[in-house]
Amino acid sequence: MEALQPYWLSLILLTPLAGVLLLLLLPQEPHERLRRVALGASLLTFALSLPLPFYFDLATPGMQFEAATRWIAVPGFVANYHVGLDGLSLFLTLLTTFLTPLAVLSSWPITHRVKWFFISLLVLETGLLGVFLALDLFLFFVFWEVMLVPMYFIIGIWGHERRVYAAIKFIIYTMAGSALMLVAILWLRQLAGTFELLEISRQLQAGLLRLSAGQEMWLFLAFFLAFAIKIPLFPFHTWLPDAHVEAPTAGSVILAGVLLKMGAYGLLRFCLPLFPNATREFTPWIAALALISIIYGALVSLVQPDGKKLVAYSSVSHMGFVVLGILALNVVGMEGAILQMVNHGVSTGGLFLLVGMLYDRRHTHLIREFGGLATPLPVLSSFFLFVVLSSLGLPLLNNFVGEFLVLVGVFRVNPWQAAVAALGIVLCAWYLLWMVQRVVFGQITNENNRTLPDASRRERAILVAVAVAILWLGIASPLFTRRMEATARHILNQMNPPAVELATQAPAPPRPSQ
Amino acid sequence: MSFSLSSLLFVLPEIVLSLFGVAVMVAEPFVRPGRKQQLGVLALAGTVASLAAIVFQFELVRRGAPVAAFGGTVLMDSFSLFLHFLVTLVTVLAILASFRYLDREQIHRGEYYALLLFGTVGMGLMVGSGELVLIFLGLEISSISTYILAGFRRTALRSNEAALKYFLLGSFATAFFLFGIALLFGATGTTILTEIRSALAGAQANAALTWMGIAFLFVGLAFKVATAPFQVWTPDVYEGAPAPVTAFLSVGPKAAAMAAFLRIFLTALAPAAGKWFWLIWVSAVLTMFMGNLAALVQTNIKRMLAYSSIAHAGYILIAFAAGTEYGVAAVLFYLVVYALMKLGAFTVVAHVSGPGEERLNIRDYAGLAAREPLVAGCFAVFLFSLIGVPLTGGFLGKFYIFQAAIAEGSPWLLWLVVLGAINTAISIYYYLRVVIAMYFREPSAEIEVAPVPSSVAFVLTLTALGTIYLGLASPVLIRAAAAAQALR
Amino acid sequence: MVPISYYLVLSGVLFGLGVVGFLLRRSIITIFMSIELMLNAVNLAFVAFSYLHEKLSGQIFVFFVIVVAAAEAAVGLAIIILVFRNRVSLNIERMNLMKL
Amino acid sequence: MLDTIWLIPLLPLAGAGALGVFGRHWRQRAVSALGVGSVGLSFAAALGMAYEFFQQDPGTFPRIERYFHWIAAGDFAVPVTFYIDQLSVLMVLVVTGVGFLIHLYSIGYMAQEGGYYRFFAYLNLFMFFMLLLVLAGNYLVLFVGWEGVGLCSYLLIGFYFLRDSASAAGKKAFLVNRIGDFGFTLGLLLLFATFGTLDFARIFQDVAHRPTETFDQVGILTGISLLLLCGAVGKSAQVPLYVWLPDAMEGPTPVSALIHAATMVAAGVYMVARSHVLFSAAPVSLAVVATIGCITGFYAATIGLVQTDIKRVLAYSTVSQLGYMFLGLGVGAFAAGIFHLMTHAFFKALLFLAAGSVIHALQGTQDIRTMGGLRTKIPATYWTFLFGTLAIVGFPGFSGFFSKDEILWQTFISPYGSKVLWFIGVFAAGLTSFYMFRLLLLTFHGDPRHTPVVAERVHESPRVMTRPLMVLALLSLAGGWIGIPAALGGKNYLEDFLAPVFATSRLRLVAAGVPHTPTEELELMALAVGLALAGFGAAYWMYLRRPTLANELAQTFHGPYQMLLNKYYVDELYQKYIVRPLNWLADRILWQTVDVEVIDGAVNGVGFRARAAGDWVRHWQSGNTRSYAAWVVLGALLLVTVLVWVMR
Amino acid sequence: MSASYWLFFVFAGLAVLGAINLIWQRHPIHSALSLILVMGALAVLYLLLGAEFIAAVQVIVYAGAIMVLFVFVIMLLNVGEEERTQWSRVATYVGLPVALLLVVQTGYLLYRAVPVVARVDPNRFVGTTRRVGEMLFTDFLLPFEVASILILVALMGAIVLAKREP
Repeated sequence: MEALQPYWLSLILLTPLAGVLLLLLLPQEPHERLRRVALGASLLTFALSLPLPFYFDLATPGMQFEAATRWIAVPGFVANYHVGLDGLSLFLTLLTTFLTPLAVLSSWPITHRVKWFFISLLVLETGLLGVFLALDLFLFFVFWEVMLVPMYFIIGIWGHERRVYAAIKFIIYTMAGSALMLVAILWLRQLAGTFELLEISRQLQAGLLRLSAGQEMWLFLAFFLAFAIKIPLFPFHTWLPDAHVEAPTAGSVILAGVLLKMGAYGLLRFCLPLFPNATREFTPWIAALALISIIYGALVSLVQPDGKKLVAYSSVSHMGFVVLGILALNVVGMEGAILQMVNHGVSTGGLFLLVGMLYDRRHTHLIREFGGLATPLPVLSSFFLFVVLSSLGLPLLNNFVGEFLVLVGVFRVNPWQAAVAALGIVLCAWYLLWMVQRVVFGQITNENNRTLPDASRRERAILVAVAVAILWLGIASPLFTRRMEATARHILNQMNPPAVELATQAPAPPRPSQ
Repeated sequence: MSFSLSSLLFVLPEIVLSLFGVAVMVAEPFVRPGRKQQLGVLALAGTVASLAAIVFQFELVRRGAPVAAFGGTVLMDSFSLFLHFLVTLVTVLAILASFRYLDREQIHRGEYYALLLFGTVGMGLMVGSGELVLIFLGLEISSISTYILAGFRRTALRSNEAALKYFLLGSFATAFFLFGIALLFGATGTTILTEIRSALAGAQANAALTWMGIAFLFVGLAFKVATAPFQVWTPDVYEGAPAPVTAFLSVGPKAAAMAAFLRIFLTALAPAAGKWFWLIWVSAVLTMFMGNLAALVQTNIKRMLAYSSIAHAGYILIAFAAGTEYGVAAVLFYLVVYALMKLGAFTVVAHVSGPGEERLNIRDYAGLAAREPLVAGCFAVFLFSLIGVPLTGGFLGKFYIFQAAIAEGSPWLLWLVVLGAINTAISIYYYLRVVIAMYFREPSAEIEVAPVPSSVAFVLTLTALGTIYLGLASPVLIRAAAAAQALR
Repeated sequence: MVPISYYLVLSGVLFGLGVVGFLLRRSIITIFMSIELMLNAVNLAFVAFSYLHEKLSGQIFVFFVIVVAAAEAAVGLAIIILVFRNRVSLNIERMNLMKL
Repeated sequence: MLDTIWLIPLLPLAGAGALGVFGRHWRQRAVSALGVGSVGLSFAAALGMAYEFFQQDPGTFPRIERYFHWIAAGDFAVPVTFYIDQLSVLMVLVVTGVGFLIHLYSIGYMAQEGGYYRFFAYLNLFMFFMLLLVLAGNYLVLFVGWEGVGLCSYLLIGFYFLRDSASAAGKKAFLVNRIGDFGFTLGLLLLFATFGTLDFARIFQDVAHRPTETFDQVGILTGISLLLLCGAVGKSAQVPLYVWLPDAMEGPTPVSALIHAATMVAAGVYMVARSHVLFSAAPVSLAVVATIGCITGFYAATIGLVQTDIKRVLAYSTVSQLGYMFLGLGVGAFAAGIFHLMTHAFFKALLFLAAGSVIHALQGTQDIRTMGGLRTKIPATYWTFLFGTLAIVGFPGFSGFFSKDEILWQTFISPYGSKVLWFIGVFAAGLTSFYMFRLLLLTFHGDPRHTPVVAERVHESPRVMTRPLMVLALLSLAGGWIGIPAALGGKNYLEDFLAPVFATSRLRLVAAGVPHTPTEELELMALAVGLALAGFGAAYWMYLRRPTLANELAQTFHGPYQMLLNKYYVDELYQKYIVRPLNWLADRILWQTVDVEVIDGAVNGVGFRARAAGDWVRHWQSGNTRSYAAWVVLGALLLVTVLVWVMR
Repeated sequence: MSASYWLFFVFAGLAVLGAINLIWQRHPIHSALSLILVMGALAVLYLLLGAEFIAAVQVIVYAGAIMVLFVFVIMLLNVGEEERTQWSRVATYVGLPVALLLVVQTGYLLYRAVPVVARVDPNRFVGTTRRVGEMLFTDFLLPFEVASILILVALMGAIVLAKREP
């Protein structure tokens, strides 16, 4: 492993692409083979990512498993392929590799252009992983944008009735957001002279690079806008319900499970360490948006007639917690936020999987079409309830830990914010349980539901995986938080302005740059 | 100034092309109708030979040959060679893309190829000349060739109209261009760019004449490059011209004119850069917005792509406005990328439009992905590249342009980049409309599938792969950067 | 002695009249002639500047302009003939199949 | 046993896990064996623990068992710890003991129901969480149990999920609890922010040793205790969050017995008692506790007067009794509160189970208006029910008498109590007596009012059900004898036993106390018993002697009667002023207006505007060459003008 | 007022009048004739500026060849008076005022651009055919050759476009 370390992340990045290549070579039929290949590739990726937490050094605040090589080199424009992993990206990477096989498995019912579906999905996986692993701003942006394309196709081709509208809204919304981030990246590059993230933060730390207040503010805002749309924060969230509802199950799972995390990831990776002063300045406003998101998302979820949309809006609410935790700007809140990202990925991913399974049976998401499913579908219903309980923050299940840590972190900074956020938890229980009541319990109101088949083996495999993850995250959270600790502290340290004497210290170890 | 045979080497590509052009003309009567493709092959050979000649010139320059001949009017610098290569390559692809089209439209004639070759000669002169009159002549040759090519579908009213509008407005703009030359000549007493530069720098030149000259030159060049407010002709002409001609037109002459634009403004008019910077700035903004906004509402794909060409000219102007070596490199690189994707896109249009160019509505692309996966796939690549999605040349090109502008350091350029970014966002919508049609929609009616001709497939594959290749890693970028140094 | 500026003014006026003609007239052929008028104005300017700088190159340019004018005339008139044949009209305003 | 105390909660958890995952495929007997067995073992372990506990020197307690870290982030670390002291030992015994009996009873009661395995899985899970709650060594672990029992109550109330009312009631229970937990959560956060830890031991020490003033300047302790109280109010069904408990009767009767009477609702009482250090340091909170308790006790009793569903009457009596416990806690009589908690667990479990037996006998009838005369048909049930009733009304000698009396007496004498509170409490006791006897008389005495079909099939419950009833009846009688007040010449063993737990708080209270004489206590006691007897008399008069009187009274006082019958319309008020407005706000304003119209409208508006702009721009492209030329000329003129004039 | 003034003003006046007539007339043939007048007048002015060769070319090529071509085409197509459409408000209400402004401004600027002291003496600087020819075949050889390509293209284009389909 020692010897392999520099190549490990690249290997993880390339494995889905290898799957893509294999799929390309295969004929359109039979579907079963294509599915197995896709599943194999995604499982292999997952397997490859499993050693990461074990070989991850808890004490290192910086990047591990780093690998760097020159990519584009023109005078004045040097972009590197530079990947690395820290406590922040570690679990997001794992989350991605964990959810993708589930997404693949959940896509068995797809029969239309199967080959291209799985190709898109695997390309998407590489793109997402790249976003979390890239340490070069250029590389980051490339992954950030590129992953939109497969997602766009997934929504647009394999989605539901209003898929076209949803797809275009999704891509324009997010691309418009990142357009300004591109400008900011370039500007930052201009100021720092490099695209290397680590180099830029080193310069900032050492006082070699000083941003004026105005520069910092604009840079921050440009980055923030892109991230806020991805997260999504109120009022930039309206792409999300449409995209989620129209996307096929796998799309929703990845969208909610991983894609939304990119925004929060960006905040942590870029906004906080690079623009600490601007971050502090805008914290009250963003926290206000996060709070609005929490309450607003919850209230709007409450009245959704469409189950998938309900889950989508609940994501808005949950991601509000993540942002709030980040903005607490203390270790507890930040770890809570990171953990909550993972939790939300698993739980909401699970919910989308379940909603998707119901859709596979009835071809509708409308809550009123269901009712009394516990009778024909006991297993599915049990898992449904389980995942809902996890989502509404029952202790010993995953979401509770994240949310509570966030609350602890936030309370320290601003008790009122914590109070409002806690209100969101109450509402969360309301809308989720109400949905459960209408979907799972009661008499069967629609005769079509009486004869539905219970979870198949494939579906059980998916659900068991989700359930195990939920329990594990809920009970053994220190296994996760301990690996985030150094990184969280590091980010916060970076936020404290550089002392002048730091500048006189010996330069940091050489980084691949220029 | 004495004439030596060796100075002919400076115009070797032009000579080659002209000879082949003449050869095509001469051979025309001897080739039976239906086999005119042989003439195309001949022309292709000419362009390939010309490419070889350019490579040879590269080699010469590398070995230290002088870069100027004919009294500084013809240049063989890396800038010129880079663009020579580009415009010739464009011609190669345009010829290939035309084979089947001409058969299909029953307008297969040798003159078509000859005109393409001569047009390339003109463009070569534009990019390789250091003197205004020669540039003007090159411009005229390429313009006149394209006027004719635009009207090549003689029985099609739209084609006629395109030729007519192009011709009238083109000549109109040419007159302005000429007047500009005259005024600059009046101000400085010379038409050689380097001399103009020193005259302007030395401040012996008459200010009013200079400014008027610059203004009129700007009109002429901006017209050819199709930047606002002189872009008006573009959509009509692109729409009406035969699709492969549009492909050629939107790329070759535009690149050549842009090269001339750069060379004139950055070499001769560099001392006045502080002033014309604003012209470029405003023009860039107007161009981007007009192109993108108008493209939003188009239903005719050719016209939509025409507006998109305008918008892209605007992006190019961003780097131009930077005016640095870096900016020029960005322009050059972008021109290459742009050439590939635009050529590819119009080739797709030419192929899909069917006999008589009947199917030009975006709706006609519904279900194309299922009917013709290769064509649709390539088109998607071009469209994504036109948007500027990473891993395509379009992204890297735009990135490079934006970076060049920001690297210049002026806040105005930063704003320009911001506007460019906003425009990129606007543009997503209309490009993706086509993708939606191709991939997300089912065809409204049964359309018989014409097999993709091998030449078209070749062009598409080449341009698509090229587009992606340019987005991955790019020696072309380095070449462009090197070429840009020639202007300083 | 006539000041050179008079010639230049004349050139400018003629050029402008050409522009006006282009804008005013509907007949393609007249419009084309307006363009020729503009070219002539340019020629005058060239000759005048040639005299001003006492450089013969200005006159050479005029020669090339005339060549270009001739070439344009040939092509332009061919296009006009083509258009007229297909549409039996020379009104520029009717040539609006393509718009918006 | 103390070292392996983790076994006590873990056994039921294992049972729950096994039943939940595999139970579906097992036979009923295996399910009962595992479900009851796990709790039985747990009870045995608890007994073992208690034995060991008494062997050891009380000074070594509280003893804290530490296990793994459950949460650790930054300086926020929560290990799983168990806190063993007199209070938790007592609670564990009560919970496992009563729980075991109810499990046993359920074998018979649930035998015919579907989802048998599910029921036992839930019950076992509930035991786990409840034990976790009472054993927890810090507030967060307590919160786990706290929420866990909430979950189980949700699951169990909604056990008959085919009934919409059942699942709605389950949801309501969970949500109302959540509202309380909202406060509780904030209380935890404030606790952590104040003390930097959530450990009982450290917090209590800190409060005990730090001068109160350091907190009270900002009323932090008051804040903390009030927030914690929110949770307790929710869990223990106090005003205004009691609304879930009556609805919770939708669940199977053993569930009502176990969680909505004996254990879970006591969690709030337990928590307040556990946090006595905090509460006693915040007199305002104590006063609030007492007031809420008193109001609840009275308020619920009034509603109980007119209810006709046997379980609902019991439910309101539960709320009312919980009010007494809160009253006790609120006046600083923590031990008394716990005492009542324990006796209440016995007699209320008994009452519910007996009621279950009645329902069982009548094939599901719950309306007491259609009962009557069951005394002879199901004697075992009758006698045990009678024991329970006597206990709850505070008949001298029965357990309820001692505990309730202790509370009332403490209310009377405590510096935190008052005569008013005492009076209301006593009055409520009278009401209790009335409605309990009403219940008893209507159910078992008089003429049978049920339909002949039902009458034919009335039968006594199987032994597996009646035996637990008998055990509980015994406990209801004798359970109070460990706390006979000194005034009656007894010795309050329980108070002495719990004394070390509440030592710190007692110091504070006794210091402020006023001495009273035992005779006074006896007088008051007599008054209370008298009121209880009056209640009995009234019930006897109204329901046996003059059966029409009740209806006449209802006619005469139609308004108040309806109000009571409809539980003061509180549910309707919540529905009308909170739920529906919120729904309306979310639906009409937030979703349909803000989301769809405003934000999406703006987004689409940008798109629309861009297209409109495009439409405008394209109109410059009129297709007319002359216009094009005009643009060119305009451009040229502007260029020249700008270059020559503007930028000179 | 010397003769050169007279000559200048007379022919300049003719040129301007011709130009105005060119744009005034509705029938293309009148315009063509006016244009010939302008060209002729300009030829004289070229002579005044000492551009002999150009003056000759102007008459021979321009007036002689090109304009004949125009007239020929007008006759060939039998073009009548132009149609009186008024579809471009932009051209009328924006274009024309702007064009007039352009005339005024350009005239003014050009007038101011060259000092009035620079006056024309036809004998001082003469572009004789010989000198022009020499220059054309030395310094401007390349453009000259290039011009041939231009002509070739134009020829070919004219044929391609105008010839009737076989």
